[in-house]
Amino acid sequence: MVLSIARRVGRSAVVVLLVTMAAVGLLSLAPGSAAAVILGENATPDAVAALNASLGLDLPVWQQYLTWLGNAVTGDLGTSPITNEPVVDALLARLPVTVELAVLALLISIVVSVILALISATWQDTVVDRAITAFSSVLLSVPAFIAGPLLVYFLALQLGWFPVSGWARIGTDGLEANLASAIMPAVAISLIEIAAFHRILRSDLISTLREDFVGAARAKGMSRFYVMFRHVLRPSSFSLITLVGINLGRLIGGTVVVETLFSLPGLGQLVVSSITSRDVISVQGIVVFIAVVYVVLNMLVDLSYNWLDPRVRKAAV
Amino acid sequence: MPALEVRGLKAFIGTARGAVRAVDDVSFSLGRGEALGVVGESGSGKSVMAKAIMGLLPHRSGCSGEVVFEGRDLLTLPPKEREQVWGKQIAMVFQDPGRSLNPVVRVERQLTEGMRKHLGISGSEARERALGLLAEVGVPDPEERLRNYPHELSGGMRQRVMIAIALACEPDLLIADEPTTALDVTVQRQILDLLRGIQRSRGTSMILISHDLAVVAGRTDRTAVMYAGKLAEIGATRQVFEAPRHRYTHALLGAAPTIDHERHTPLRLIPGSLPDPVSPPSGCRFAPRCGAATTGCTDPGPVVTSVGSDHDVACCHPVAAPAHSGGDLVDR
Amino acid sequence: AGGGGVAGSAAAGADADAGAGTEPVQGGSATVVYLNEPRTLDPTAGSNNTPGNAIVGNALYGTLLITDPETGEIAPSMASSFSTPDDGKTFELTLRDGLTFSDGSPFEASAIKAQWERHKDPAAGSSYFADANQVESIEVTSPTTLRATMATPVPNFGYSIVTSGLNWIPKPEALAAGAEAFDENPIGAGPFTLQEWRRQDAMVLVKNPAYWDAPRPYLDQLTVRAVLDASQRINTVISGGADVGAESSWENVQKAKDAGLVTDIQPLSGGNYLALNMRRAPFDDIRAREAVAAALDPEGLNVSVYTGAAELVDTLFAPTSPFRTDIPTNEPDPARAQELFDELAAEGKPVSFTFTSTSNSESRATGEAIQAQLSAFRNVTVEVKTIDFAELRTLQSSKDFDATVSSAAFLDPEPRMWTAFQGDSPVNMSGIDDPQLNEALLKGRTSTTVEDRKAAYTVVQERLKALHPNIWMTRNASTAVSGTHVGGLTQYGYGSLRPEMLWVQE
Amino acid sequence: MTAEHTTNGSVDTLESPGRAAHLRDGALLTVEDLVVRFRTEGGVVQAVSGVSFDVLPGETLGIVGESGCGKSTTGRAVLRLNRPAGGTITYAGERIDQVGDARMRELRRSMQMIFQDPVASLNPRRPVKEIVVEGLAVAGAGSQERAATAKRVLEQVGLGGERFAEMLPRQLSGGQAQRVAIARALALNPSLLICDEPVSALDVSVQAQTLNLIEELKAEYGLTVLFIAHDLGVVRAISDDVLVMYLGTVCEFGDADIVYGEPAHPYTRALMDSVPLIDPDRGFAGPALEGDVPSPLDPPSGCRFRTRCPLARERCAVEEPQMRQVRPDQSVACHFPLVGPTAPDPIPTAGSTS
Amino acid sequence: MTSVDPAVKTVPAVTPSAADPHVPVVRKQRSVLVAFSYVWLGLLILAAILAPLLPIAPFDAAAGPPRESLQLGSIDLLLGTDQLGRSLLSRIINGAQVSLVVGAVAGLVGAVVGGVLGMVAGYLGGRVDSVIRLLADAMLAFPPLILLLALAAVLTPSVSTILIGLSLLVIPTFIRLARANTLAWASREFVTAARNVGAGSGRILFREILPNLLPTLGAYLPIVMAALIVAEGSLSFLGMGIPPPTPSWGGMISDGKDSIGDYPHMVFVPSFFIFCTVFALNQAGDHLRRRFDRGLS
Ligand SMILES: Nc1ncnc2c1ncn2[C@@H]1O[C@H](COP(=O)(O)OP(=O)(O)OP(=O)(O)O)[C@@H](O)[C@H]1O
Ligand SMILES: Nc1ncnc2c1ncn2[C@@H]1O[C@H](COP(=O)(O)OP(=O)(O)OP(=O)(O)O)[C@@H](O)[C@H]1O
Ligand SMILES: [Mg+2]
Ligand SMILES: [Mg+2]
Ligand code: NI
Repeated sequence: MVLSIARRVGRSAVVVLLVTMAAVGLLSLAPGSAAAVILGENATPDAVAALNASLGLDLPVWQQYLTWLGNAVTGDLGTSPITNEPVVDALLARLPVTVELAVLALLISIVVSVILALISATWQDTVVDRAITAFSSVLLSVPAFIAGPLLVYFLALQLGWFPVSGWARIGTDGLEANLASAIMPAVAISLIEIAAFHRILRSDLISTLREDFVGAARAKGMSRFYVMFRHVLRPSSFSLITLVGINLGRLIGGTVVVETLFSLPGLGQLVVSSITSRDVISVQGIVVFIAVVYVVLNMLVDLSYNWLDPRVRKAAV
Repeated sequence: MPALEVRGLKAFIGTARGAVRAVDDVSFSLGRGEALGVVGESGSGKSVMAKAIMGLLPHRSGCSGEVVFEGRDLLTLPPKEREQVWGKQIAMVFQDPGRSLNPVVRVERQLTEGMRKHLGISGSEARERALGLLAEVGVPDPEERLRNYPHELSGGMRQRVMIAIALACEPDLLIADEPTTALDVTVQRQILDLLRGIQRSRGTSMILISHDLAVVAGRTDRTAVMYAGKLAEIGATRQVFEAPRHRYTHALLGAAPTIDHERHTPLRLIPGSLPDPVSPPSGCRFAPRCGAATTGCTDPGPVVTSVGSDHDVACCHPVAAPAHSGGDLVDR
Repeated sequence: AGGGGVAGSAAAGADADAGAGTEPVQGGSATVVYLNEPRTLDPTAGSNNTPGNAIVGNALYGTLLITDPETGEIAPSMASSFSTPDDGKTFELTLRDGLTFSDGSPFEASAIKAQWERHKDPAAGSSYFADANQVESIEVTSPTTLRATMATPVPNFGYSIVTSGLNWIPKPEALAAGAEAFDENPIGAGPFTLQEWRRQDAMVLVKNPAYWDAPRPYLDQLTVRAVLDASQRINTVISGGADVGAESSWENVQKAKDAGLVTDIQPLSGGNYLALNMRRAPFDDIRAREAVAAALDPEGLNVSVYTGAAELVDTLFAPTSPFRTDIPTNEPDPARAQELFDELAAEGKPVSFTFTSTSNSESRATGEAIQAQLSAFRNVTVEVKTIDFAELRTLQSSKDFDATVSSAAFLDPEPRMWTAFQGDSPVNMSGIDDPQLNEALLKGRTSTTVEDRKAAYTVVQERLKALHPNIWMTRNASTAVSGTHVGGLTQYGYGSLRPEMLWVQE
Repeated sequence: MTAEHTTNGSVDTLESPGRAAHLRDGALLTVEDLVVRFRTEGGVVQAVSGVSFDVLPGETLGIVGESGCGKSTTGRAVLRLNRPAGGTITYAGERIDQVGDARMRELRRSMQMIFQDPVASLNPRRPVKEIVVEGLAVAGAGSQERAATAKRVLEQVGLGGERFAEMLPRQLSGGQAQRVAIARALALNPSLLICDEPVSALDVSVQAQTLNLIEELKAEYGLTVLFIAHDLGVVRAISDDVLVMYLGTVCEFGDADIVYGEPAHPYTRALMDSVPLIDPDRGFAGPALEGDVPSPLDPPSGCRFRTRCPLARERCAVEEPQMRQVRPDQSVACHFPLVGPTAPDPIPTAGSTS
Repeated sequence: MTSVDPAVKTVPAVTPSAADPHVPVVRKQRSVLVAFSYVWLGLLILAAILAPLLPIAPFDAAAGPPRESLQLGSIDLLLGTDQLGRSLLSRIINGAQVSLVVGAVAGLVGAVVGGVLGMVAGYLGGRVDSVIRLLADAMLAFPPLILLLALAAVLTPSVSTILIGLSLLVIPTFIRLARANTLAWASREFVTAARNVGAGSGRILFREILPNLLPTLGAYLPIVMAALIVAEGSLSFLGMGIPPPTPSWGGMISDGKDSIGDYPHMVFVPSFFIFCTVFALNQAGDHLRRRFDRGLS
């Protein structure tokens, strides 16, 4: 057990290492440099070179990487040369927004998709099921950048229910304002997820419904809904959990479209601004962070299998 | 009054190719406390019949006829009332105990949920009863077992748990659909003995379904033989096995090697295979494989004929009855 | 008041349709949305214009000088006087008495010297290097006065200050504490002080009680937020999610007007233009430039990109400018254009160029519109290349482009016309270096009478028209919008919103 | 079935050291002390622990035992489809456990296997005519030769005609699929055929067809057959010798008639007794066995059957019984065999239905 | 018993009678949708290929006044015009080229590269598997946005850059899918059977396992393609899409999104096409899966 955990952690470390190397490699190929960004339009090549040297950006890429890595393992992700903000601070400031957004979006999509999938599976192949499936196809083709403006147009401009843009913090603005500012972005993200989740859960539910134990539970006289909830849902949720894990990982780094649209101070915006200003230090920090989150989430997903399926639990002992 | 009376039961299952005529016009009755064995090859419609009686047919299926249980036609019962019958009056034990227990729910819940619903008893009462039931079906260490998940039990234990679940609300009728197919012979033996014992001691009516003739032979009062969705023969177990009249039953008995079969001697064959269940032959469905078939077998086809005090057969050219078994053959 | 002898009566426009009432209300708070967040609060890196972070600079550091909203002339602010005794060779600046930084320390002329010298340092990366570099040396003559000696006489140097970061003076000692510490706690003498800056989210500013111009600022608190997406930005103001917005998009200005918001458009001359890079093919050939100029229809661009809401640069100077002449900037002539395209193609030099666009949607739309218009002609092809922010920053020094959108908008042609079209100017995008033009620009710069300057700029216009280094498109929409409950919507310079003037009615 | 429980006086003298007692010379296949382990997430499963048996050329050895006792694993180990962890396998004088991979690939062709689940052993996406001659294709036979062989072997198993050749496995019934599997084995002209529960998935009627087919082919080609099944009746119908296994170990090995007639191991006896009879009066031949099969992850010490054995004593828990011959053509691994000098009083066998 | 009277060997089938229970027919209606889907995709591909030959306005020049709504009459104005007065119909048809190419090529490249890697990993196991899984994990853990943004910064955005970026995103998914399926198939008895007749690894991998993998990957492909078409749109939104004037559906939506209140057709026309195509691809995927996996697995 200990060994297998150690192996997993080791693997994950290698994954994270590969990811950061790829990030450095990629960005080192991009034209422009942080120094040029700082010095701007009137920069002379000499000034750029001097600033690069003072930032340590004139060294070979691998050397920069190793230095960075050395600091990173001690928890020091460096300071952005562009904003002069420590990367860790920048990350921590953005994290709550992105996490709230991602979690809220996933909650919405899970709740909606589970309900829809239960309905679809229960009344499989009926008009209801077909209608829901068609609806999920519609959702699948509505990307966030179009869902966002639509939501804004109807819910914010026409109805005035939610603020058009901006982020309200729980601490200062209160939970209600916070949720109001998060709800439309979260919904915009969740639409596609709803479709994907519905799809996968529906087919798993249907195959679980064919299992003998479902018939056995019905034969005990348990009602349809009881059986759906108590007996069918849990064994059908493996693929869903996997998908949720992967998507949560991806959303942590990937809510940029709605963050831009709704001007939310999340990781996505930080990513965009860091990349467009060639802030390699910040990008590295974000990449490491997201990769670690991803890896950890995947481990959690694996752990959740244990909880979901006692058979796995036994095997792991 | 019989416990269960099935009249003209048809259960068709819709597939892309058309309706599978899985059970096609089956009638029989089952007395109180009686054990009926149902045998037949794989795909002959045994399970579908059991499910049709329960009302648990899969999606896209149709069912007609009558299933009269305790004076009520189960097929026309509203769903809510049917749920009251399930588990409480009719219980079912399925083929594969590994698959008919929910792998992610503890034994305790699976065992008590039915009791709590039907008997309206509290969790602790249900638990008490569950312990008693487990002891009754011969599960060692019931306390521990309640905490287990199904995969932590052996196959025989799982099947005992299934039986305990079926018995939980003291049903009047127990339908066991191939309850031992997935088990080893020695364990199968234990389960069969257990079922027979329960049926005897509690006076429960029972339908025991199996494709293995031998399983049914010693453990039922009456036996029905199904072929391609139709009832070929039904009668007292002894009569069916000792003096099979339907040509199919006869052939089936001949094809199974027994434990005292002479080695290296060829087995008797039934040529051909089961007909397509979507468009089975008209008349006698066994006719295409039957050596004695004549055109009369397909048109008008056989009718159910009584060949003994408790022995009906649907065959145009029944096998001659051995001298001692008696019963007249009325051939049409 | 005012620049020495300047007759820059770029008249004007407090055309802000009167907002709430007329009597300022004390107290309250307001939210302002603008286009771009600064990367740091060091004013050296700031941009004193609408698309930049004008409001943040004004709030934190105040204004040395402003322009009179009525006349467009340089007016005093923290500097009580700014004058040149010698037609622009030297300038004398006098600070008001008793000015203090927000930490209570006195605001002295030495701070101005220190800050202006930072702008002159290439390593500081100031966008206003060229503006600051006009000053050769600075001498602090007393705690409240200083004398700036110019490299060449620039009688209208005041306009360089009001349209640049030279207008914002931080406390030098605070800057010395390092960039990170300064961003936490920037110290200036402006109407507001920084309470909290949540990057890419909001900047919360609170009233500086020691501000010199009491009872301003009226507001107790000001929240400033960048909204990158243009339509979301105006939607935020329309829906009441923000009280005030800075706008640079004509389409949004139109939306704001339609929604009944208060708008204050800074009446600027010049505007956005398509810069054609004369340093290399195909636009090193005047016929190519002329052909494209004749082919493009600015009105069509306006309709495509701004739903027709934009003001076009019909002639270089705005109607309110004293320098206005009737020289049209564009005379579309499709037949002539085709003729030239064919001619060039026949010579084996077909016009084929790349339009370099930023990832900003208007810029891309402009590129596409140009492409669409030119696709109606034979022998001309346009590609659109999108570059990101980092590349844009280097583009201006590398000049690696064929055509791109640039801007020269101004109240007074000083200093923008010079920096945009003078042969030696480092930010001369098109690379034009025409002796006649240079001479006219110098004349416009050094002359002290309106008439002389007008004459000089008439020559400038004629040369530009003859040489086609650029194709003028739309005027800049340096605009402030606000809900009707907001008063005091005031801009100076090149669209620089003055937060101390704002007030809100309950 | 009572009086013949006589003893064979000289049991012990028949044992020869170094080699399991019951192994014979001249066998085509000899397996000695075979051990197979599987590493699973739950721990190491010793699926086969020290199994020895042999098959004489042209004869049929039936292997019986409860589900999970290691029958399939044994069969597969012979073909090295599962790598043995110990023991020797000698086929026609060659040590299969030691030959190289290339040689093994050749050898496999003369030792063919029919797998437990007929449908699963056919690639669902390849037509029958390709499946049956895959072995020839691997060996590099030309397309004409392959076509001819395919036609021949399919006819042999009663699936002649173009119709079947083009079919995909899912279009076949269970019996037909089993025939295709047999045809595939025949295409390589094997001398040893391992049949792993070839009929357990089939209906009685199809089962009879298949068993008859195997008998016919055996007679025609002189095949040696290893026949694995859990159905005692089926094994009886086809085997010369029979090997009874329990939880990875051999219980009993010997001539089928003798073993069926007078089982020496209590487990063999219990198996015989648990087979339901088609006789409505008898039900079962003997008393029921208590308990369930223990987990292979944690087998009992000593004799593995002792936890369910009605005759178990202390010795059974400490000492693992070795195979020994109790009489010619019958060997058993039991401390207290039912046959031989130590045999207990005959236990009753009749009437056990209630 | 063995001789069968030939007279009754072929027996007429039962005729349904009135007493038969009603069995809901397995709806053929679905296949109408499936047919529609294939027809739609076919027409779309055809239109995209034949775009230059069709009698429609060029996609890069104005065909009418800007922002015209849908109208009958002129074929070019049928779906209205965009902000530059370009015919939306023409842009939709030409945009289909880009959108379909992006979907198909990135999807296929991902499927082929990912499929082969996954298959090799799943079958060979051990070190090879370890390395490939590590690679796939790293690719999955790499924030996709950073990858695309960085690629856009390194290479100038163009169809091929976008193809590279999107393929990179798709590959690990297919590695996982192929690997998991290979593991499942490789443990099937028929693989053992093939080994038993002497087949080597290569043969088993490509003759035995691959044919079984193809339907799964093939069924998944349309869904991935649908996702890619939408993803290309998001790139356009972030300003990293296909450079103008080449139309792509995503880009068209992104162009129109700011005027959604005033000129909704500029968003809804391309959205409708994306929807229909995504829907059709999903239907096709489901249909393929049903077709190939019926009675299997
Ligand atoms: N869900 C279903 N969908 C389609 N056809 C079905 C379904 N269930 C059963 N059938 C068909 O109905 C017929 C009868 O099946 P049934 O399961 O009752 O046979 P059985 O006698 O129980 O066989 P076995 O001994 O294999 O359990 C078969 O032809 C089968 O293919
Ligand atoms: N590949 C494997 N990995 C792990 N354990 C295995 C594997 N194959 C078999 N086993 C285990 O080895 C033991 C013997 O299995 P085997 O398949 O040989 O039994 P069997 O006698 O053929 O049973 P059956 O009658 O069910 O076919 C069982 O406990 C089984 O769980
Ligand atoms: Mg069944
Ligand atoms: Mg086996
Ligand atoms: Ni005996």
